[in-house]
Amino acid sequence: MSLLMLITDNWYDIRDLGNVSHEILYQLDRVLPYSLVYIIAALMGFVASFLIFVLPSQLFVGVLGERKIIGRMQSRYGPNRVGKFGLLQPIADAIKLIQKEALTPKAADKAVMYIAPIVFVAPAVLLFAVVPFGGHSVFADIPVSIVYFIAISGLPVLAAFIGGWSHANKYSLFGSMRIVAMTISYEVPLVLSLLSVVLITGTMRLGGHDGIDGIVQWQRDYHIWLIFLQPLAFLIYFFCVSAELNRTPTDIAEAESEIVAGYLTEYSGMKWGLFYGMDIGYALAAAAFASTVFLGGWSMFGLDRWIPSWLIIIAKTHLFYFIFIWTRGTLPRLRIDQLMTFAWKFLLPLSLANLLVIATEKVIWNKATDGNFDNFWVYIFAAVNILLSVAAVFIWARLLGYRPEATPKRPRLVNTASGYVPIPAPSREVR
Amino acid sequence: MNALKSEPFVLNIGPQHPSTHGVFRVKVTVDGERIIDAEMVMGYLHRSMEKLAEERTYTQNIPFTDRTDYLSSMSNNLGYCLAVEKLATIEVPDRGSAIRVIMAEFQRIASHCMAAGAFTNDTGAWQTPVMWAFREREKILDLFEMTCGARLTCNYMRIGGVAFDLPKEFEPHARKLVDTLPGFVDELEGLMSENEIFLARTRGVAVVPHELAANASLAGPMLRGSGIAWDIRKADPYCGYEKYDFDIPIGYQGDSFDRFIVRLEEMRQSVKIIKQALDGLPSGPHSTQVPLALRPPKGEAYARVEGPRGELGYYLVSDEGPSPYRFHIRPPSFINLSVLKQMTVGHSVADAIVALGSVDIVVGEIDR
Amino acid sequence: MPTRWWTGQEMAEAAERLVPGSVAKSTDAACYLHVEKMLEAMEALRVDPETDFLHLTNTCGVDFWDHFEVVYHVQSFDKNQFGTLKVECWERDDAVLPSVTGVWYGAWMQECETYDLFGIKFEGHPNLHRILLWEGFPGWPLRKDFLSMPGGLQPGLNEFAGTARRDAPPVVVVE
Amino acid sequence: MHGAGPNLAFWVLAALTLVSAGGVMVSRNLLHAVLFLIVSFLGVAGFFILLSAPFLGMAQIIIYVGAIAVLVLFAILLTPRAGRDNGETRWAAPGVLLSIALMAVLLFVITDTKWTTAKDAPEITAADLGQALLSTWVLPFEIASVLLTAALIGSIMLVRSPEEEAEDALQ
Amino acid sequence: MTVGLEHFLVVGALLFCLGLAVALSKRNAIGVLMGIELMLNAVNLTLLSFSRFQDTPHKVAGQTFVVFVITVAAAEAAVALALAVSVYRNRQTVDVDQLNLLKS
Repeated sequence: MSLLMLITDNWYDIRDLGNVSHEILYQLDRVLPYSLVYIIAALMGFVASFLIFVLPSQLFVGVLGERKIIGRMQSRYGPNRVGKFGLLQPIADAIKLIQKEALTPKAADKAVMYIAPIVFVAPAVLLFAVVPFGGHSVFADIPVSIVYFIAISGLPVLAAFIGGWSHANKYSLFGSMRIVAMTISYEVPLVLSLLSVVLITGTMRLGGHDGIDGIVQWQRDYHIWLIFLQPLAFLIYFFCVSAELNRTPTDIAEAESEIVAGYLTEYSGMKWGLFYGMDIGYALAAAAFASTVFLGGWSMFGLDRWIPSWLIIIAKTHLFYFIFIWTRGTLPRLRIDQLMTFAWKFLLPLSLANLLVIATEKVIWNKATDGNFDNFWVYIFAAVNILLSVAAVFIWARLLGYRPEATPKRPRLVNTASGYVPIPAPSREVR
Repeated sequence: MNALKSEPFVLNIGPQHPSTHGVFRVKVTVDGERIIDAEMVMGYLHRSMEKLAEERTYTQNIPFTDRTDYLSSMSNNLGYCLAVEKLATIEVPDRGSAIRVIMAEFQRIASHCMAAGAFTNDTGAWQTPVMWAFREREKILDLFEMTCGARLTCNYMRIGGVAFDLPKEFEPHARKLVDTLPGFVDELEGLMSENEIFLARTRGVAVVPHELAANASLAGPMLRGSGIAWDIRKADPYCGYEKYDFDIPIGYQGDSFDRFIVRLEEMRQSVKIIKQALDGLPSGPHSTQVPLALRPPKGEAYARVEGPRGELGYYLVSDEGPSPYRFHIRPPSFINLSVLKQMTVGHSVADAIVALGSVDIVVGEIDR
Repeated sequence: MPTRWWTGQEMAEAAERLVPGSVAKSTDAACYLHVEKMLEAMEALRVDPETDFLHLTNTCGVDFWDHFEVVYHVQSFDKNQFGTLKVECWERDDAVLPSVTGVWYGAWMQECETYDLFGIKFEGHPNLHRILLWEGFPGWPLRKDFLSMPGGLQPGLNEFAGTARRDAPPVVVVE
Repeated sequence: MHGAGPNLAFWVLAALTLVSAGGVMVSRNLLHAVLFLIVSFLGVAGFFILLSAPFLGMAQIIIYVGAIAVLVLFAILLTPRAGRDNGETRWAAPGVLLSIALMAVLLFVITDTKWTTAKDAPEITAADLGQALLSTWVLPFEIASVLLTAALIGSIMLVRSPEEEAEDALQ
Repeated sequence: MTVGLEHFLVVGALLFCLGLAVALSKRNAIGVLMGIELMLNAVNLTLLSFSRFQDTPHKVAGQTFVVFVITVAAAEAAVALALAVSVYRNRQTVDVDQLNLLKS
């Protein structure tokens, strides 16, 4: 224990990378003008988050890992030729994409077509600014980081839209229309589900540490992850985010089997590569955000005293990303009207109900503990919410007409060739 | 999306499109996402086989039949050979018939693997079911390669029997495969038929009522999906199918999901038939001797088999020449396509893809 | 119970019973219908409970140099029986037959194909067009005199392609 | 405003906002005009953050860029071809002259007035804003929500197609 | 030069005038709407700069006002765009010069 005290919060304490960067900036501030340190800090944060998180995750989990895992799911090997275990495959891909001729259709709106990938990339990088990798290692610790995240993650849809519109291809136009309609629809339950999180924690800051309010800090204080306290909000967030990210089962905007590649149809070379890479970037950002909000972020029930916090959040992010890969590898795609129905008739009422329940609980908590919040009530709420979520999902699905037993999943069998065999009327006597 | 009206415009699905399974094109006129008209354009792969066949002898025509429906060459061989045998009244030895049954049923499983996999791919299940199906199909193609040296265009059947007897490794391998295949069907069923999204995408989509199915000359899983119990193997047995015990799976309302489950069940039934055929495989010659320059008597013959896509018929007219006077194929997937417009109009583009996938087209057969 | 394959005489008997005067002749293989009464007879054969030929399996043309035959293979599911109908067309340059799409909808793709390859026009067909070949293809490939038809139809791909390029249809850009 | 960072940010944002607003004016293609408009919105959002109102800056991005601009794009796509040019009306010249006159007046007023400015920015958090909205300004807040509901229903009614109205009438 | 209130006010005024020019000169109804949005943004900017630089008894009044303006702008945009779409559907044009339905 004394050994731990020795390194706590000193610059060589690698459990929280914020310590070393604080130290560097502190030393720089003594010799350099403030504005220069300002810029250096920005660059440092960028480089650090890029080197530690974005680059390895994107290349080796996003590009290679996804292909490997999906390959295994599809009973094949996945890339294994370039380097040991195919480890150099992402780099080979990048080289190939850069060398490739970037075709531009004649009828395309060239300026817009060239701008779109850039507009697509910028927000993906910006999103990582507010993800806390530790108590002190947040690149931009702004007090409204949840709102920031929602705002910035709404931008790529514009890029996809103008990118798809710009090449005067009908498939792309279809993709563009679909992605806009879908994003507008799914933004609503997404924000509502995050609102319930904000309501219960009472802060819009993602990180926080001892002394500073934040969602991660709240989860540390009450020793519970928000996924247990608000399972419904988590589910809604997951569905919405996978819709906004264009992951299967909701990848209707680039539905390969229907509209070829949607808004990406005419993109080639590195312009396509930027879209592809940044799609993974967005998925990682969403996974990091989700693990911060719902899975306790860099905290791990006290284990974060021993394990470096950035390793915890990276592990959680990759776990979450694996779910994205898994759904992509197994699920078919929904149709657009089904998606819209799902958003407006299923997710939206449920998120409103969830908000209501959380608000009620907050009031009860306030009254019962007289402002001195304690753990006891949180665990009660968690139990109640889990039960309520399950009940709400099943009851609401039933009300909307979901009847799994009504669908025969095996054909009828007859032994002689005859004409039409009428469907027997359903007999109700069995009940 | 249907509420947002926009100008109707023409969308070309194909000829180069991931979901047309070849060079096939559907010109759909859409209003928003809704299809208001659909027109098929085909013929990109037309080779005029029927004309070519009039210049070649009866035996030389067998390789042509491989290349019509390249996913079920064994069934095509079989149908053509049956037609010639009917025209020239040639008897096939029992062993030859049994081998033909085994091969045709294996071919049906392979073809349905492809059909079911590609169909799930059309609904958006990204490659996983199709890869699983390909894995099983590969094993069957290995058996074909073991028997006749070719995997896709087998050219194995001959007039009067089959080209070669089965190699002695065939039977153990086939039995091993037959034991594992039902497990694969269960696996695919668990992955897809139990999947709510898949059900939502395919239930009630591309419905063909049974009246239309009968009137529009549909055949095979399309017909059976609509609830019509019709299978040539039962109705008009050839190659001794009357000896085998199997059932005809039929669907309920004729939507694309029904066609999918009918195909899955047919794979199980085929496995059943293969087991029986392997158990009762008679010994004896595998083929009768037929003169190379066969000159059947003047007349005509129409013979049909239950191919994977439906009734596969061969209509031959002979003028006592060494080559058929008229050689006509009844291509099941070509005729099954005639209801495509009824299946797609009024639905969305995504449903049109599902409808096209549920027909299970093979462009080589459509265009011939 | 295997399918009962009706001989031409049986078919002729049934057709004559249902629509008197519709049968031109009958052979062992098939029953030949009069062109004028063929639709009526086919409709009667389709709906009559005895015959019940509600499934048109196959349609194709055959060229016999001096005349065409169009073959209709029909079958019944409930009765499990199969019959062959034929119609002769003695006109070569302007071969016209009534379309049976009104009786069996399934004929429409096959009639398109027969038109495409034989040049037999089917009157009353909703959308008769060259389904496999392109519009403007010279000649009708499955006719026996195809190789001697005008249009330079010597074997070889160049001739075909060249002919097509000379009279390529105007390209309409659909918005 | 102290330090080089905020000053630099101000000039960059001013240039961005005004240039892209000019782009809205001059571009002939309506879609390009919308893209310029989006950049202008983003610049204004940057100004909000610069003026110590980060919450409003984010709200600006969400509402203007994420919702209004996308709506405009969608509306443009729904009014095909003919509705996509961004030409001037015949009242363009008087309109521009009027704006220039107004600009002159405003600039005169701004430069001529002696503004009393506070040194420090007031610390306003999102919580403060929420408190104010639900206590002091609760009546306008409710009216705004009613207005939003009315706008929602009104726009749904406006864009309904005749067929849908006929369907509803049948029920 | 330190940036002060005047600078923000000048930017707001310029933005407002540009928006006004767009709103007055564009033929397309959607173009007019874009001009109005620009003007509203300029107003918001001015309000916020006053709120930031002026001492007022109500600290949050300026920001609250901005919230309301944004709300109204969103509602207005939705209704206006719905109008544009519906006008296009009925009249096949969104040219404000040709929309003279009320002219007797």
